[in-house]
Amino acid sequence: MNFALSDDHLMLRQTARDFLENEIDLAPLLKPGANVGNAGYDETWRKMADLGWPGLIVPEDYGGSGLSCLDLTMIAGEMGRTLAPAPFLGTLAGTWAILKGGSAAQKEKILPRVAAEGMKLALAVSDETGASDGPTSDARATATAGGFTIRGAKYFVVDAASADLLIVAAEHQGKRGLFLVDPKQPGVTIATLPWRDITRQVCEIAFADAAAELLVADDAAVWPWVRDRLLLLLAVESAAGLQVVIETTTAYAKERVAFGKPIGAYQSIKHQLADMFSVGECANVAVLYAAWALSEEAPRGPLAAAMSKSYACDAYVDATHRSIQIFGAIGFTWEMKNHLYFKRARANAEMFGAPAVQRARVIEMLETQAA
Amino acid sequence: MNFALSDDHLMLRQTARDFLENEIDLAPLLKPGANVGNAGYDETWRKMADLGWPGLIVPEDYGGSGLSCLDLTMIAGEMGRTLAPAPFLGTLAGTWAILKGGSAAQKEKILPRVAAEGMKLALAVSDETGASDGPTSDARATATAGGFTIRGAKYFVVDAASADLLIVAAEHQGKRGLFLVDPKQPGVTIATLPWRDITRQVCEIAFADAAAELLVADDAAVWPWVRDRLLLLLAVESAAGLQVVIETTTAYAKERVAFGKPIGAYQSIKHQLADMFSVGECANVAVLYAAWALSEEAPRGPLAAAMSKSYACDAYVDATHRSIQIFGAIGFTWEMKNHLYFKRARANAEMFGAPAVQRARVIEMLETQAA
Amino acid sequence: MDFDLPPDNDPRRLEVRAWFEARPKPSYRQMAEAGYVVPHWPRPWGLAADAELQLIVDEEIKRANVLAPNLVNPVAVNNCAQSLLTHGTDAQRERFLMPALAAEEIWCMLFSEPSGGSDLGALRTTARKEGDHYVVRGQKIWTSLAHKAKVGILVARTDASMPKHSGLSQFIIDMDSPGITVRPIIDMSGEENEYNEVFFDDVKVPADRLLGKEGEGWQLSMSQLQTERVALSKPGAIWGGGPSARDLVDGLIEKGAMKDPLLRDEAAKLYIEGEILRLLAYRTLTDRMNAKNAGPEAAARKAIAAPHGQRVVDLAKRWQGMRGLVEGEEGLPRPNNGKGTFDNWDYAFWFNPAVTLGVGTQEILKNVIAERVLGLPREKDPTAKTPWTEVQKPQLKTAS
Amino acid sequence: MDFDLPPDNDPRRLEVRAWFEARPKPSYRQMAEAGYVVPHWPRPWGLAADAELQLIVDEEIKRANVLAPNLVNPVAVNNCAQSLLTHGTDAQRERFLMPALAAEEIWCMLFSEPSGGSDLGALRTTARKEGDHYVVRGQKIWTSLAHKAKVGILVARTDASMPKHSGLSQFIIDMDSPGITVRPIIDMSGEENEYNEVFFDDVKVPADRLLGKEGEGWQLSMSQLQTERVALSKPGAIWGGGPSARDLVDGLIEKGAMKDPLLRDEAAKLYIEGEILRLLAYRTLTDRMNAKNAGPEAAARKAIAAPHGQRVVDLAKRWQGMRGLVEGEEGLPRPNNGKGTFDNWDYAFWFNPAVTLGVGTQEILKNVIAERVLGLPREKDPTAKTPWTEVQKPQLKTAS
Repeated sequence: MNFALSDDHLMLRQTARDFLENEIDLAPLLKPGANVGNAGYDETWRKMADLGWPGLIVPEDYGGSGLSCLDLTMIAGEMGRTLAPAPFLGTLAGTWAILKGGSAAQKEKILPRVAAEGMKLALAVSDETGASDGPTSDARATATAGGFTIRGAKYFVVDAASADLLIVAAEHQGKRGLFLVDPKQPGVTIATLPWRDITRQVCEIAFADAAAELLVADDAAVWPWVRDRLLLLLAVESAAGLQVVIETTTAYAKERVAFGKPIGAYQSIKHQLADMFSVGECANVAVLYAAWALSEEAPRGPLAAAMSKSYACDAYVDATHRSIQIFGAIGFTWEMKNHLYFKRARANAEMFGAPAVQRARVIEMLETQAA
Repeated sequence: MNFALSDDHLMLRQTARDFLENEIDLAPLLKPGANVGNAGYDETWRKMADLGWPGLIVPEDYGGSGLSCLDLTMIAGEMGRTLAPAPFLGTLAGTWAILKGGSAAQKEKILPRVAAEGMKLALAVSDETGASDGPTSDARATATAGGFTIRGAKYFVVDAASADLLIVAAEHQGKRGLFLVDPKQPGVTIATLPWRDITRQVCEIAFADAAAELLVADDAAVWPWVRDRLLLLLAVESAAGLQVVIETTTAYAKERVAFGKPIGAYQSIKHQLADMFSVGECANVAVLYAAWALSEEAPRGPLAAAMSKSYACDAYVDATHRSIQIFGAIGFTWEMKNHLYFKRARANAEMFGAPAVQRARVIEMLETQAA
Repeated sequence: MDFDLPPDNDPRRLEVRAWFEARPKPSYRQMAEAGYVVPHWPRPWGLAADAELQLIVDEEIKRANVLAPNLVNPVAVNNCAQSLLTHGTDAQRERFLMPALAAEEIWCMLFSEPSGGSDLGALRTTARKEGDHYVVRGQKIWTSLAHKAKVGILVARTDASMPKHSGLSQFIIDMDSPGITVRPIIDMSGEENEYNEVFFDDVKVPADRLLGKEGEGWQLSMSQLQTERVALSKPGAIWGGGPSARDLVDGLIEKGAMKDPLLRDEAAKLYIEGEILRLLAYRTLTDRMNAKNAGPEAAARKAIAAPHGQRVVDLAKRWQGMRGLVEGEEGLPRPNNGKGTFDNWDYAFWFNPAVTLGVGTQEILKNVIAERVLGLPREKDPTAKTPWTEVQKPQLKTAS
Repeated sequence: MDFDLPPDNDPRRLEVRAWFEARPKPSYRQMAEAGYVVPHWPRPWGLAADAELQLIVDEEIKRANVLAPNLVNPVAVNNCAQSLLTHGTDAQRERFLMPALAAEEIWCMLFSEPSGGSDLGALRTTARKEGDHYVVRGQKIWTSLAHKAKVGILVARTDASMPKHSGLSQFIIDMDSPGITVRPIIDMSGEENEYNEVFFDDVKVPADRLLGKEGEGWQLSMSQLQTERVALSKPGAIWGGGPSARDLVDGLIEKGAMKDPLLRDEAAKLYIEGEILRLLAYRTLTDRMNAKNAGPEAAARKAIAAPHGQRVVDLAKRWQGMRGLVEGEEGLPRPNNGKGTFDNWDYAFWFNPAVTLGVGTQEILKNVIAERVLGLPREKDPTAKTPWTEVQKPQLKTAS
């Protein structure tokens, strides 16, 4: 046993950190009226493509790096630290769906393009309520001569507007299937939502008999596997963002003076930061364990993923709020980064099942084990 | 409108405080192995009888003082401050049941004896799970020539062992009725429980065809009215005990020195005490409003009672725990009073519906209003 | 003790109601002259009203569907005008009071600074006496209404050789004076709200605009921050305004959301706390009525109200799930028919972190309770007694 | 990274297992001589074991169903014996180590005082040198095992003219020396637990029982309080022992209590936190294995473990409702087959307030994290540099 990160992992993380701290500039988002359109989504993606990041989890046979969940965590964490705006989550989600659900031919057709050309994907699973676990869906697929057409809508789809290919969950014959849909066809209308977390592109999609190709007829065996990885990804982002919040808030508390002392000399601030730090350590280890468990396809993987999502997101939401409090009025202004982290935290918490939802799942899984 | 206590109320409270601070000595309970048997239950009751306290809420027509819930609060609060061990709660509960449910003849028979002779009552409503709202019950009544007999058991009955007369909830013809039972008959066996709150006598009663007299055949119109008053009583005790905890803990924090300063000079202790104080103010006003609303039989009375029970008990439980923390190791020993307040707080919280149960009731009542 | 409010047939209430019924759309000038803007003031400005009459006037103004004067010109009515009454010169009262009460001249408070915040005594804006006027130089921040205000009440340092609190003075400023620049602040909600930065670039202020005496600036400012006009402040989430726990519960019931037991329990906790906050406000009011100073429950109410409000809007937002992240998605029906700035669940949520910021943060509030109410040892400001010039030597930022 | 524990077929594990299989009921003397009591010590006492081997030994001792030596003689094995190894004289090592490791002589730690508590440096027990011995006078409290102990490690003040931390020294005491009185403390659970008050009435201690040098008492005590034998501490509610969140969830599922969504959510939170505490313990272990000092996560674990445990037993108790107030009503099945002192839900609950008391309260732990890990300004002890005789002048109580 060894719980320390290997040198390879540390190096992977350092490389990602050097790149992102260099490339990611959130300044344009801190100008009045800024939105995700100003986030430099595409440019950043191009640069990531030069590093081969689109293919991180694409198996080497398809020209990717074939990274495990644990390896990926090293890079995803840095994405979370910098709030890097790019179609990273969407492409990962799509890749996982194809890896788990796609035919050999489909993998052959798509994955090399993801790895080599930085083809962008998006996974459309959520319905109007934000529920993503199916089996119901706001979209229906109908078989046609050439394949399928999809009618209906999907909601809260991350990275849809920038995607080159959509993977869409739609009902067909009482089951929820996954379908490949070309977004660049008349039957597909994509609207980017005025999402509060302006470092992320979140969209609504309307399908008017859009042509589609079947990926898998029943996603019951595919979606849970993909969802576990998405939960991990959000947990990783959150735990890493939390670290930045702790670091910046601690630094601020040391230099900022009130009533003749640095505010960090007041016990109430000290203890708040100590709490944030302790919870941060917990989030880190929860995330690493989940990443390891999913990498190993360990039986506890899904449990660990749900636990890490619940814990890390709650901790992130709490810390980003406290951070604004400790910064004081200035931390409440648009021109500071505090609110970007606050909004990312709030959004991550809700995606693919809020912390309380994950906790209910945790007990369900334990009950099943016990039974 | 005037939210201040009248001079009469203030005087009533002061009289009670002078008496109880004088009479109540918990020292015997702070000796190793002490239990409620050492609490001086009966002696204290005799002294209270000299002051006419047994008849506080007995109408003047029956020789009592006819106090309102608000008046009673002045005295009940002082009972809570001093944890005064005496059959006070049981006798009040029984009196309320008879007032609301008894016939003129029964009132005539019993209430004057309560007021004049300090006759002790106990109300047996809870079943084995501690549920007290019925309609089901662990005891059944059967009609006989002379009246009724009761078979079964009641649980968590406050002041039963010292009672001269029991009011017992028992099922009869599908309804829960209330019956008068003489505890001094062979068919009644009363066991005092090893209750953690040793300032209170809590018992289990077994009935083997005990002779009983019907008070009311269906307590659906009686018990809720009585329960609201019991909830208030527990809230009053708790809010008042909370005050003592705040006072003693604050005093201790001023004199106790650590690392060269009084511990009360450390912000973490200051803020904990400030929180306790603020919550204490909230508990006080919640209790006073509920007392007023029940006195006025105002429509919001039952809501106010549930709110005050939920809030005051949660606050009491939290503060008594913190108090032990702030006192440090010494506050954890049997010879200090801290644990008596802690245990009273835990017990009050559970009686007649825990805080979470009361909160669920609060929303139900609001839903009914809204509907 | 009696928790009932003055009844409908209360004669004083009937008189006020009659006045408003006679004037369907009264001007604030009319209301000011009738004494309904500051009823607790002496005549001619007010009615020398006791707290109950003040309450009646509040309720009748609401009933007449007139926006309360203290919402139109809050700084004047709630905070600063009283200082002119007590410390102003006849000329100052003559010139400024009635236009302020009639809401013909909006006021703003020029207190907080980027380097200052809760440590107001550390402010850096200076006012240099030059013959018959002062020259003001510096920057203020979080000045609400500065963009609308004709008059500003400024606190600035007139004597840096004195300790931090002793060298301050107050001035009545024409906001259109040359050298004043007002810049709105965009907060994290993305809205251009009523807060501003105000820059003073050698602004000339006539000496007769000094309020009170030189060196009285600290005391004046503190009293203005304290001044709480007696009012049945409804415990709205944002500084008493905006949605309340009652609105939350009504809304969630209406939406059928209470089936979720977790949400149900959280909502109940908030409802109970909200009702208690109302009662504490009544208590404070009663104390005033009985001519006592607001009791400790007033401090307790402040300490609890802010985080309470934050939890109210947080629960409403979490109930929305993903949908709540979409800008403009309010989820629950607007409270108070959307009258006030914060009567919008979505805006109230994204604004809520501000509630525990600014002058009197939670930490300071708790210190006040611990020290002044419970009598625990006081936190010392090592710079309190030092001449400001000395304190300034090591250039340090100061906290907001 | 690898979260798997050393496998069953690990050669080192097999060797240890063989030893225990050859000796079904080993004496602690046998185990001590085999090096299994303090495997991380150098030979002859230990095996100079790395953390993994320590872990293996722990697990195999458990598997052999032998009560762990560090539970039989905790003070010696976990805290103090190591100081004899490093600072003791040959004679002291010769006389005391083996009997301690063999659990033939139980040890106790004579540190806390009624006036002392977390501020150990403020202790008042004095040891006065008189020729070839010291005379000890004073009182200790919260001494676990004092009633069973043959040997006590005492810290006392040998030089009051020095500042509080500098005038202290340690001694190895015969607990049966004339003048020592041990009185058990009854805690709020009503149980006569393992804590005692110990009174020293001019107790003679031979000079050769001084541990280390005069004035080294503070450093020795600190290191003894820190010493944490590497162990997979299971996150039991009471200092790692007693019921864990896993036991809570297993029990509640078994009882069919999880239908209540509020309880379900609370239980889930505790379960998650409990699992995280296990992982943090692994992390610390790994750091030791990689010959690093325990990282910051060790401090974090401590800060979180104590309140976590209190919430675990609190939820179990609340779930019982009224029944939980009856003495002896455990509600949930006993964890660890009721082996340990705290493997009883009812006792664990009524004992739980102690978990955040005593040396290293939560406040101090948070200060440590804030100051040593995050580098925030340090809290100053105004009396730290003053000669103790001066500090004592105003007779003040000191906090526990």
